[in-house]
Amino acid sequence: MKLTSVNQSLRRLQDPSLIIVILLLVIVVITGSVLSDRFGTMRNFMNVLEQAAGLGFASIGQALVVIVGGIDLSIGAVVTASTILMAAVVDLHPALMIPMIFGTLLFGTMIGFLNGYVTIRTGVHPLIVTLGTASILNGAVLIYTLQPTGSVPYWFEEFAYGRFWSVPVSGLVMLLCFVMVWVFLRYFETGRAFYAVGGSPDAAHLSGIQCNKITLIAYSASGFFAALAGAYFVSRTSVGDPRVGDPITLSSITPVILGGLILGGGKGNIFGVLLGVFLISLLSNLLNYMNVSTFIQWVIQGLIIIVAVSIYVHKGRKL
Amino acid sequence: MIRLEGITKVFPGVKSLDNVSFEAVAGEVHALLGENGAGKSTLIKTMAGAYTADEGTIYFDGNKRSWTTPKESKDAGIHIIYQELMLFPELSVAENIFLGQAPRTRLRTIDYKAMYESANETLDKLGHHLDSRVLVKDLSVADQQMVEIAKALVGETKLLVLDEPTAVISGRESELLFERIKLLRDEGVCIIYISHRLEEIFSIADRVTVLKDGQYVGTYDVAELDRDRLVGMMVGRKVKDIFPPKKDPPAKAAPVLTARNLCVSPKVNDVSFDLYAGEILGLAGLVGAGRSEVAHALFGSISRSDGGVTLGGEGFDAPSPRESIDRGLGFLTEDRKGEGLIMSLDVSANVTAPALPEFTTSLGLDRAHETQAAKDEIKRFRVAVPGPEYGVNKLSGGNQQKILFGRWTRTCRRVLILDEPTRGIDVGTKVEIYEIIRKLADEGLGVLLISSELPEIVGLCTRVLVMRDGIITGEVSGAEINEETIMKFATAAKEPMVQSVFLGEAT
Amino acid sequence: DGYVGLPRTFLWNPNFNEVIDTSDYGGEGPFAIGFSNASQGDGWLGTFYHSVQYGVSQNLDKIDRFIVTDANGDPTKQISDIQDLLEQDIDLLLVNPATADALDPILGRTMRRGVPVVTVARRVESDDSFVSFVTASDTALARMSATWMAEILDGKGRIVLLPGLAGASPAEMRLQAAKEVFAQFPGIEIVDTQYTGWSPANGRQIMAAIIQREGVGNIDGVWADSGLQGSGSVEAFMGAGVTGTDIPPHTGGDLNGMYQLAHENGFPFAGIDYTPSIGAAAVNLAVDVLEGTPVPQRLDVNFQVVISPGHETRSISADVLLPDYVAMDQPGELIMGSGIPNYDPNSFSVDLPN
Amino acid sequence: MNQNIFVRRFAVLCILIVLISLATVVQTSFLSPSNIQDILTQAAPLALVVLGQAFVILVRGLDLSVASLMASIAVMATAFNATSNAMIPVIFVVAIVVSAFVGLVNGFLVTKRNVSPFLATLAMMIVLQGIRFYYTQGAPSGSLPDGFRFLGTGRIMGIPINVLAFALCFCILGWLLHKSSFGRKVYITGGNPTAANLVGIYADRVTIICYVICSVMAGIAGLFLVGFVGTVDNWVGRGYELDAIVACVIGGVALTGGKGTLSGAAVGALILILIFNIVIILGLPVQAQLIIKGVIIIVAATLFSKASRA
Ligand SMILES: Nc1ncnc2c1ncn2[C@@H]1O[C@H](COP(=O)(O)OP(=O)(O)OP(=O)(O)O)[C@@H](O)[C@H]1O
Ligand SMILES: Nc1ncnc2c1ncn2[C@@H]1O[C@H](COP(=O)(O)OP(=O)(O)OP(=O)(O)O)[C@@H](O)[C@H]1O
Ligand SMILES: [Mg+2]
Ligand SMILES: [Mg+2]
Repeated sequence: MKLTSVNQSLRRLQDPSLIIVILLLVIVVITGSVLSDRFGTMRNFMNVLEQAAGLGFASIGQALVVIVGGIDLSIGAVVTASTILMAAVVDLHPALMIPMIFGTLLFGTMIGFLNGYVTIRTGVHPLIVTLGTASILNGAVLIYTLQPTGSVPYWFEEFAYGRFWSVPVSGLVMLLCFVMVWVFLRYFETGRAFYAVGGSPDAAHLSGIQCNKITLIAYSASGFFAALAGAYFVSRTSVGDPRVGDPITLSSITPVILGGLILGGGKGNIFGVLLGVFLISLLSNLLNYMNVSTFIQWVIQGLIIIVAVSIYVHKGRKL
Repeated sequence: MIRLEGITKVFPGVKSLDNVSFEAVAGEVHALLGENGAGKSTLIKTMAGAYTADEGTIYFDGNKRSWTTPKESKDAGIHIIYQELMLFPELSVAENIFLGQAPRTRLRTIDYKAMYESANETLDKLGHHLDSRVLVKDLSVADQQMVEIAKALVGETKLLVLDEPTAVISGRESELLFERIKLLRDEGVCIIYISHRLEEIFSIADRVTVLKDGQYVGTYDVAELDRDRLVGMMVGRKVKDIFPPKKDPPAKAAPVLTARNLCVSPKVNDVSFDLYAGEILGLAGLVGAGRSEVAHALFGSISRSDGGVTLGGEGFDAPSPRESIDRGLGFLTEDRKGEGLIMSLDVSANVTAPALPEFTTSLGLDRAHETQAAKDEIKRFRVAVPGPEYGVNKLSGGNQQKILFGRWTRTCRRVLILDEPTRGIDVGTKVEIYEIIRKLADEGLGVLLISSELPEIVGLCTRVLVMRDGIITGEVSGAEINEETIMKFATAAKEPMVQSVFLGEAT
Repeated sequence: DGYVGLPRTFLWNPNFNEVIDTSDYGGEGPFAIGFSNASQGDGWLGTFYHSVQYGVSQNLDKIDRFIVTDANGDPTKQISDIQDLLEQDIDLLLVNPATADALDPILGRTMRRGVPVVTVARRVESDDSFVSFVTASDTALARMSATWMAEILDGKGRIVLLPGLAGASPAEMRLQAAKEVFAQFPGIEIVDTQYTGWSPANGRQIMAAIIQREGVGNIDGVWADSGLQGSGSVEAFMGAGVTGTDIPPHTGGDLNGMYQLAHENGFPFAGIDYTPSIGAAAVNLAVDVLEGTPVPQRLDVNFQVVISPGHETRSISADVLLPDYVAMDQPGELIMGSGIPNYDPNSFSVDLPN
Repeated sequence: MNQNIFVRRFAVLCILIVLISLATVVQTSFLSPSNIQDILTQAAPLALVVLGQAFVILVRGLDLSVASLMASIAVMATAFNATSNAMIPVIFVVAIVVSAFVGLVNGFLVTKRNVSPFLATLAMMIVLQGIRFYYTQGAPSGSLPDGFRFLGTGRIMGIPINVLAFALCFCILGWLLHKSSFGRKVYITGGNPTAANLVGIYADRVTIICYVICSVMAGIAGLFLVGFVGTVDNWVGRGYELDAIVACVIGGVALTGGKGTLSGAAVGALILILIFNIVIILGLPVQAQLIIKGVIIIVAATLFSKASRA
């Protein structure tokens, strides 16, 4: 077992894209610590961990879909819809807080399942399918309410702001999710099948893997984690917000790519995605410390994507 | 064990199985024989539920089955080694071998330790030692084929099908594979074995079923057969009727194409030869020998790492495909769908693709001219197609291939490279194509013919180069050209044998 | 010139505006102020930010650190921004909330941490989430422009409402206030209400579509809560071939372009700027808080009522007449009421603490 | 070319006809010349972007940076602070050059660096956005020559100028794609890049040119949109990137490359604008268009994927 895991980790390190993201992380941390005495503190890193949770949840889902060779552009819409659903219902019946947490997660999972189902049935490119779903969801939400609405009990804020021995609860939950997904992908047949399906659907099919089942699981999971992100945002803002999800869709892709997954699927380690999430969050945190305008932040983020992805040239261009 | 009755499978353009019945029993090695495109793979894919037959029924273990997915047949105990590698490059060797049936720990998680160990054992049994932890993408094609085979040896298998497992391996490895197969047979496993190498059939098969152009020819005990009858049944006519009479090239003409120490790292080393106008030069070898790379390197579609090439006497180094085409080189590629045709376009667009400049006027493309050109080729090669506006994706393999011939003969003035020109084509069309090739040579083209079908090489070529692992291991010409000699070189030891022909110029 | 009396809302607001004792926050300068800006996404916000910087530059002796973050409209990022600001031990948090509700929790926590919060332009729900709220009163602004619209139409006509960014509290408050007013005039029929995101582009597209539907002559007035989309609406009418005084009465200030259109065409027009100068006012109030000077829980900043000549109504008279206010020589994108002496957004720069 | 494309054209037209008849039922004056003019005027800028996007999608690509580019070009135009209309040609030239460069970079990343189009153009989108906002500090404040207003809203013989501009581009690009040998190269490259290289077509070159075309069209569209809107803001054309892709898909240009026509894409753009108008006409809240749009995307795409399978 030891030998194996050593060997595994070695192989993981051979993956150039992982080296890149780790390198970038180191650079960010070092520059930060040099430029600001407050950046390098545990307190701050704990804050970043807390702030990263939302993006983290969304990226896990995105990663799972990307591994099976798809892409999910409905994540933002699901996040939004979840916040509205949760906050609106709980506002009317505060007693339903706990059930609604599960209700929301179920809702997200169902939307994801729908995405997967349509993709399989129609053979339409997932990019289009999920774009359609997103459009429909957003439309429905915005017709229901244009402004932030609803509320949740005060104690629910603890999910976003609470600390467990100075470690943010939300951050812990995120890390837990990453670990669970990693174990799933690495130690369960179904998890390995994700890579098979993403790597070569035809071969997977002929090898007796139920590609449709795997695809459905992936998209459902994506929906689930989007809803989880939604719950996080509700507890962070205490309202349902009809726009909160908009930036998430695209920003959920960045960490996935930085983490060494490739659009087209079949490859990548979920921990790479975690590193990607940290990189993005630390970067924005650092630039806040350096009092750099968001506009520069955009430029830097874009450049990082280009650099990271084009340093690691992979075979076969895919959408 | 398995019985198929009246199976018919139609693909757009081809009827690849026509009312075929087939039966194999437990404890036998049953060979499935037929030319390229005879329908062997289709038949087994139907067995596996990868294709659903248009007509006919499948019986497995005595009861009627109608699989809709490969999973069902797999669960029932059918394991198939497909012709194309079914491997996942990003997963380790062990993970590929045990995909879907990995050893579990008490927690139902994958037990990697156990998996790696038993994977190594399985490979050792095949006499093929490699670390089962490495990723499959880092393996050579031959190693990948061994992994593919190893998959068959794990888990419960009642029916084992091997579709051309030895195409990329040879010698010792095949021997060990055959031992395994015999063991399994004695354990009562039913084995269906597909190969183009007749000697293999004779060495391990008990019975053989022959398919021809998707039709069932017959099932025989190997004991009561000899080689010629077998070939006769596969091909359906006498060999001499298939191939046009050979002609030697016009004597002592200067070579139209010369290659010296051509290298493509890492797959091709020091390939040197001359090609004369009017001759058909064969390039034989096992799949993976590097022949396609040679062809690509000559054509300029992959870059040469070393070596000098001349075309029509002038230097021809580092050309682009465009330049090659302009200088009269044509290259009909191995993979019709992947590298040759543009499936989304119609016949005329496919024919004129390399010669667009010729059809471009100041007003843009001259459609009338294009259509005319396409019509000519259709007539010339007797392509069965309604018209130039017809989509190539709806043509049969043979007609698609003719379209490609049409494409290249229009532009090609000096040398035509043909990589597996008859793959997956019915025998009738094959004969036509052989005549076409002959005719092109007679018209003064130098033809370089790459083929894995030895009969083809033997029947057409006046001279044959044999490759193995990226080097030329031998040249045979005239009377020496026969399958045995060629196979000897094709599976020969690595070091190049002295090639008297080139000693003069090469050094 | 213009109106210099007490802020109208202060005069009219029936509720008492309690004075907050800030002595617990009071201390010795110089101070560190963190400014969490919602966004600089449109012209108004850009000028508003300039006004904030102007305010800081006026207090250089008292402010030695001034840290800015910009959430580009994303409340969740703004929460993170605020956390990052707090980590840099600021003495006071000045915030322009992206949305009213979403920031309540984090601002509450900030206050409980002992860091005073001053919200500007938008307030948040609960009173104990901030010390003071600086505004130019959306309610008053909308009530006056709506009243003018109703009266210029003699209380009857078919009008279109073009509110700003759906969900943004200023837009919602103004819309609500306007509706209250129009409810007083049974003759006024609201044909359609469409949010415009304070974008000239949307304003124009939406209005063009509505004109198509209603037919050119059948719209008697357009109430826009800002000239940003108001100008788009006027453009739509001109695009449909309606020009000059044929253009129905419009409202909406802020954008010089709107004033220019109104001045050139001469249609009845009432413009009220939601003055970006609240930025500077907020900074000054923040300094007061830090010095322990008592501050009102709600600080109203004056605005000017600008009306085209001859179009004053019974209850709404002009503080300034359009010709005296419009800056014809300035670009249309200029935002009015910055309160910065001879303001030019391009060349604007002030020296700030590091 | 082959009957798949017929099926496509037919499907698109069906959707178009349904929408138009729906609109005319609700509002009889819908097909009045003036109304048609208005709709075309609104559709023109998006349609311009769609023309370019179609080229990229035909070569198996995708360009998410177009909207960001439109806004950036618009802002750049104001940076001249030009007042005389004489500057307009200059502005156009500069805009085209800059856009072309952006397209070049996109194309380079996609072909030479093998970055997936989605990412390359996504990154480009973010970078442009950052530069733009940094330059304007959030609030663009230059001014444009009045001539732009005329370009955006003016008419020649009753025909809106930007519609004329679209017609012109449509003819040029239509000739390029459907009549010239370059167009054929586009279809070959999109249909089978490997084969393209093997028949002596420089697939990478073709692809890069397509990205350049796309960006240039976006730049031009940006200028016309500014002219149409009257004032520049940093989000001019926001959302056009996805709308353009959606229009192409609705119009039958397959994301898998090599299939579809320019006219189809243009119709797709028209359909999107119609959805917007119809929602207003029906007196529905603007948001409702999102729902309709979503449904139509999936339905249309499904039609085509069925069609292309048959
Ligand atoms: N998926 C497919 N679509 C269309 N035609 C097909 C398909 N698969 C096989 N064919 C056609 O069916 C015929 C039989 O193909 P098949 O692969 O079964 O031949 P084979 O006997 O396996 O030949 P080989 O010895 O080269 O493997 C060929 O003409 C081939 O072109
Ligand atoms: N058995 C195989 N399965 C899948 N791919 C293969 C196999 N053998 C070779 N290839 C790949 O197909 C291409 C052509 O094979 P290569 O040129 O190496 O040998 P070759 O002598 O051309 O074999 P072929 O008989 O296919 O022409 C190469 O990219 C090689 O990696
Ligand atoms: Mg086969
Ligand atoms: Mg080959």
